This record gives sequence, structure tokens and C-alpha cells, in this order.
Amino acid sequence: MADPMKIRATLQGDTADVRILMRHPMETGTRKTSSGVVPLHFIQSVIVQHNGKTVLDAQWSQAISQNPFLGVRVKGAKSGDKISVTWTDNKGDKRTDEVAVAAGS
Amino acid sequence: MEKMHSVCLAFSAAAFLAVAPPVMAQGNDLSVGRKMLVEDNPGELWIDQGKDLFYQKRGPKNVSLEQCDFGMGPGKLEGAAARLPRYFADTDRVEDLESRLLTCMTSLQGFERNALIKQAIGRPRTKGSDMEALALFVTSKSNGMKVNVTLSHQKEYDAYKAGEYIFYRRSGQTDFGCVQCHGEPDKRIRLQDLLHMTNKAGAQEVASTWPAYRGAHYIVRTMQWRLNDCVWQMRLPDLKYGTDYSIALTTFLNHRGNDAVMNVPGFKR
Amino acid sequence: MKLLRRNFLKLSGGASAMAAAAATGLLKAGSAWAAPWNKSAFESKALAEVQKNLGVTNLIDSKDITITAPDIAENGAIVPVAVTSKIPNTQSIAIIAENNPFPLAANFDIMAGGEGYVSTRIKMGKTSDVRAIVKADGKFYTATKEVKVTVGGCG
Amino acid sequence: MKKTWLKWSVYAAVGLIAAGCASYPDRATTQQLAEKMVFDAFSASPEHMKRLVQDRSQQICSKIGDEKLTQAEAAEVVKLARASIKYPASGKLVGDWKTGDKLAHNGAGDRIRNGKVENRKENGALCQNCHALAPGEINVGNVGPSLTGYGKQRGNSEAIAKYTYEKIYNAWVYFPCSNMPRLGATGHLTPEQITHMVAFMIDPQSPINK
Repeated sequence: MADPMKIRATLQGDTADVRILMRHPMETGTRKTSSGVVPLHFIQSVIVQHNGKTVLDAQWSQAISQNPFLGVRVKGAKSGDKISVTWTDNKGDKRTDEVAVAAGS
Repeated sequence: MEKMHSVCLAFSAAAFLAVAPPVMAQGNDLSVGRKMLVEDNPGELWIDQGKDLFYQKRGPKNVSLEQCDFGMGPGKLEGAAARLPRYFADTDRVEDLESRLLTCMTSLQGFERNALIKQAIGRPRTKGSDMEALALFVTSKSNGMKVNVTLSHQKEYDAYKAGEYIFYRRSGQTDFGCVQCHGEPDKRIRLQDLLHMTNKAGAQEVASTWPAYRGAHYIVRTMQWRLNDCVWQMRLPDLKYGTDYSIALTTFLNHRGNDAVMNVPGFKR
Repeated sequence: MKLLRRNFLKLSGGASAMAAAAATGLLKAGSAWAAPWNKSAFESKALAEVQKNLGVTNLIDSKDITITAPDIAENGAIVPVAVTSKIPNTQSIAIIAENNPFPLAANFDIMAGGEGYVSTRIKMGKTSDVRAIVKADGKFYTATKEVKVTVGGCG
Repeated sequence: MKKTWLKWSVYAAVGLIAAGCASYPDRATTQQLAEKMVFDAFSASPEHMKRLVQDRSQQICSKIGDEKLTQAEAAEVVKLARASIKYPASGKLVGDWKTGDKLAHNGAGDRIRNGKVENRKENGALCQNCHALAPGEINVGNVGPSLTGYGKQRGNSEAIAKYTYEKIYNAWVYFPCSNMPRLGATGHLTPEQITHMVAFMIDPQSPINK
């Protein structure tokens, strides 16, 4: 069971500044431990949606750091808009989390 | 909520920097990278992990940690970590955050102390230990508040002075005490900055940024781990978990770090 | 732990593992269809090959692309990289660590409503140019920034 | 009557200590308390526990805060340092700079984890941790002074070789209580290893003199 993401979406003017932290091992498939090589295991796809409409479709390799961070900006956003994020890894595990855009400061 | 708000403030400043003209992006050596990492700290993922552990009924006695007294009364977490270490009458001892968690996990929840200690320092690239997540959750409840380690009980004075003594005590084949690496400003071991702990600002950084996400281990680490790793480099033997030695050093440093604003998790390369 | 530190940067993947990975790339994500994972581009071992597999034809140097990253990375396992493209109609941003065994780290397709900006963290095995390739109105633009990678820790 | 009065005054005194009169302990009390903490804090074999025992010089050099070394103490440290120095059996103080270069960049050796000493053929010389070395080298510390151009500035005479050897073997001969570990005197490095360090420092071919 994948862990929840931590997503923050803050309004700056009419742009939502979206910052996403995910928990994932992002294994390169070469790391050796006492029990052998840890298999390749990484997030391949991240989709960011604004009120249900895809604004970013990302493809990743195993070179993205463990416990990944993604920062994006969404134009034409309002306070209370929904930002949802879905990642899918090479083993088919996936996770979706959603937040409302918070008013800027 | 309070924490979220202050974090959001920090974020808007950060966003400005990220789109600043290219001049900002050059001649930056290490600082730009450090700033970017601190702003979006994967260690935050551990706060909820610790929160779940804190409120779960666990251990042989099947109770949560809600009745644990961190010095402000049972269950009162706001600002409690910012005042640690302090004297606790029930154990008649000065305790830091981790030794206090050990106390509660044994006395309230019925865990076996040695078993807890064995697992207290998590393996890199895992979810880390329960202790690490709990320590971060409890400390996060002091975010935005000022470090305020007071000396009023005799044992607190004793711990402070013993910590100071240990800070300067040299031994072993490297002839190192703490002060050999942490007694001057702007020093580095290789590329890693060494905090100037005999200076107020340096002590404040120690007192306000642990537990921290340790980038090279991909997990959250606590002050006890930091001390363990220091004595390992100093070529001293294995430091036991939650001893008076660690508590004394932490009392010395945190008291000198008073008035720093708590901001955890920190980010350490 | 020593072992960990030394091995995790040797980015590679068995061909079969990569094939399995590619097969799942078409999975439906949320309510949206993710673009197929670009296996050939991610498996490319040199910049020219990456470009070919991304469909890059003519590459134009651009001052409208800003790469924000440290001059020196303390920890090659977590190198923060942000790319800002001021080029109108930016459609995609690729981040490439040229000296990595598999240089292409990520490719971001930006749809209408997304800004020409992405920020993430990548693993770098050694000192390298980090290159951004931006696709806008069907043309390809690029910029680079060198990031020096040192081994961290005290031995 | 008298008895009651006495009793009350004792209570009052105890109360004062408990409530109002807590204060910093004196030096001797602190030392006793802290030394006990040190020896209670580590789990180790008797052999490894010896690493916590201070020698005379370490005791003198553990000045707290702004306390200054007295002249007599400095003289004692220098005298002990002088007496500690052993020279290599061969009598040759300048070894191989290439071996020295490797050692200078080796920060490992003799660390203890879970009761086990790390398994290394030899200890590293730790130089890179604290000193700038070859020109342009980035991943170097600055706790100690830069060694870039060390031999270029001083030459490679026999006198310089001897000074350099002694400085590495036991820096406290020249700088009592400095931060520099007494690498030879504490047994961290062997005399032969130190000859390679000397070569690394003063050989014109060494990268630090380029």
C-alpha cells in the first residue's frame, strides 16, 4: 500500500504553486544488499490535474531521487480549485491524492 | 494548522527565488541547492507517520501515547519539545525527547526498553524507526515556537555543566572532543559545513532543526543519531541510546540555543 | 551502508526489467490517460540517442530557459533541478544529466493551463552538464548548466 | 522545644536547596559527574573502553570555554610530545608521495560500529577532511590550514622533512593542544605511513605542489 503524498497548492496571483512530496524507493535495480540486488522499482508516470483536467503528464526514469519531489505551476487557478496528483510505478502500484488550492499570502 | 500557515509563507518567498533572473542561479556554490532541498523536505512525510504511531493503541498494554507527559502535562504536546531536555520528577532524571519517549513507551505502553533501543535507529532507505517518526511528530508540535530550555532544578544545572565538560573533553586516537570541529565559524569537513556551536547562532541551529531528514539515508534522523555518528567518526566506541552523556550534551547545546524558532524537520545533506 | 552509497548511482536496468516497466507505462492513471512511457528514450545511453528518441530535430540554444541547480551538489543522490521556460507555448521539458549511464531523467508534457516550469530532484553519478530540452510550437530549444558532484561524507 | 526548632530549621534548609538554591555545580563536582557519564555511556569491550581514557596531554588540552593553557602546561605537553616521537626503522623520513596521496584522501580506519572495528588494511591519514590539498580540489575541508603548495613554499630539505614528519607524528611538539590529531603518537598512523605523508607534502612531483 503506497503512502499518501504531501501536496501543497498555494495561489499566487492567478497561478497555483503546487509542491508535491511522494514516498517511493526509486530503486535503480543495481543496489546490492546482503540479500541480493534490489529490483528496479520506480515511478514512471505522474499526472497533475486541475479540476479534472490534465495540466502535466510527466514521465520519469529511475534517476529521480528517492522520496521524490515535484514542483509545478498551474495557470488560471482559484482558491478552492481541486488539484489532484496520480503516480504510477513500474510494478503497477499507484496512488492518487487531492488538495484544494489555498489562498495565497 | 499554524505550521501549515507558516510553511506557506515560506513557500511564496521560495517561489519568487526559483523564477529569479539567471544571475541568482549562478555563482551559487552550494547554497542554492541547500535552500531548494530545505524548502521541500521529504522529511515532512514522516510527520504523519509519527502522528499515526502516537495515537495508535500499541504495546503490551494496548494504549496510545496520549497520556505521555513531555513536561507540560499529560498529552500536552504544543511547545513541549522546545523545552527539552528538562527534569522529570517521576524518573528523577533530566530527560531529552528520545529518553522521554522511551520512558513513556515502557511505562505507559509496556514495551521492553532494550527492544525499543535495538530498533531506535532505523536502517537507511527504509521507513525509519518508530522512534524517529514519533520524535519528529512530537517536535513538529513546537514548530514556530521558541526554544526555551530552562535551568532550575539542580539536576538541570548539573546536566548543563556536564554537557559543557563533555563538549570540550578530548580522548581517543583522534584527540577529538566536540569543540575540535564545532568551535570555530565557517569550518567544513570536506564540503560539509560544521556548525559553530560555541556561538549562539550555531547552537540555535542545533536546537531548532532536529529531527532532520538526512538526504544520504533517505530517512528522518534524530539528535541521538547525530551524536552516535559524531562519536563514531571520533573513533569512540558505540554510544548507548538515551544515556546521561547524550542528554547532558543536548542540555548544554539546547540551552545555549534558546530563543531559536523551532523548524523541523531540518534537512541535512 | 558503504555498499549502498557506492552502488545506487550506477543507474542501469536489466533489459527484461525495463521491458516490464515499459509494458506498464500504458496504465491508466487516475481518470486520465498517461502518455506511453518512452522506453527507447529512457534506455538511451548517450545524448544524441536521447535526442533522436525524443524526436528532437534541430536544437536551438535559448536564453529563455533557466536551469536552477547548485554549482556543487553535496549529495549526488539528491540534486535539485528546476527548469523555467519563458518560451511561448512550451509543450514539454526534458531534464537530462549528460554523464549518467541513462542520461534522460524525466520528460514533462505540459498541457494548456500548465506553466513552463518544473522542479524536481535527480540522481547524478558524477559531475555533468544538466541539459534541459524544451519543445515549443514543434521546435526544440535547449540550455545547460554544469553541476559538480562530489562524494559526500567523511569517508 | 529546642528539638522542634532544630527540626524546623533543617526542613527550611532542605526546602531552600530544593526550591531556590539550585545553581551551577563546582568544577570538581562537574568533573566527577561528567566522567561517570562518559564511562556509563558506551558499550564496548575493555579494550575499546580504553579509547575513552584520557592521557595526560589530553587532560591538559581539554580546556573548557575560554580557559587558557598556562605556560607550565604548554611546556609539559610539548615535553610529552617530544618524548613520544619515534622514527621509522629505516631512518628514511621521505617515502612515496603516490602512496601518501592515497592516504591523504582516505578518511577511514579504526571506527567502531556494533562492537566491531571496521575491517581495513590500514588507517587513512584523514588529511582531506580538514585541509585543502591539490590546487583546485573542491571536496576538501578547512578546519586546518591549507596545505596547497606546502613543499613549494618550504622546499624539500632534510630539515623540512624532519619538521614535517614530527608535525604529523605529534603536532603538539610545535603547537601544544592544537586541533590536529597526534596521528603517530596515538597510533593512528604508523611511522612508515607518515614517511609517505611527508613525501606527499614536500615532493615537487606531488599534486599539492603543482
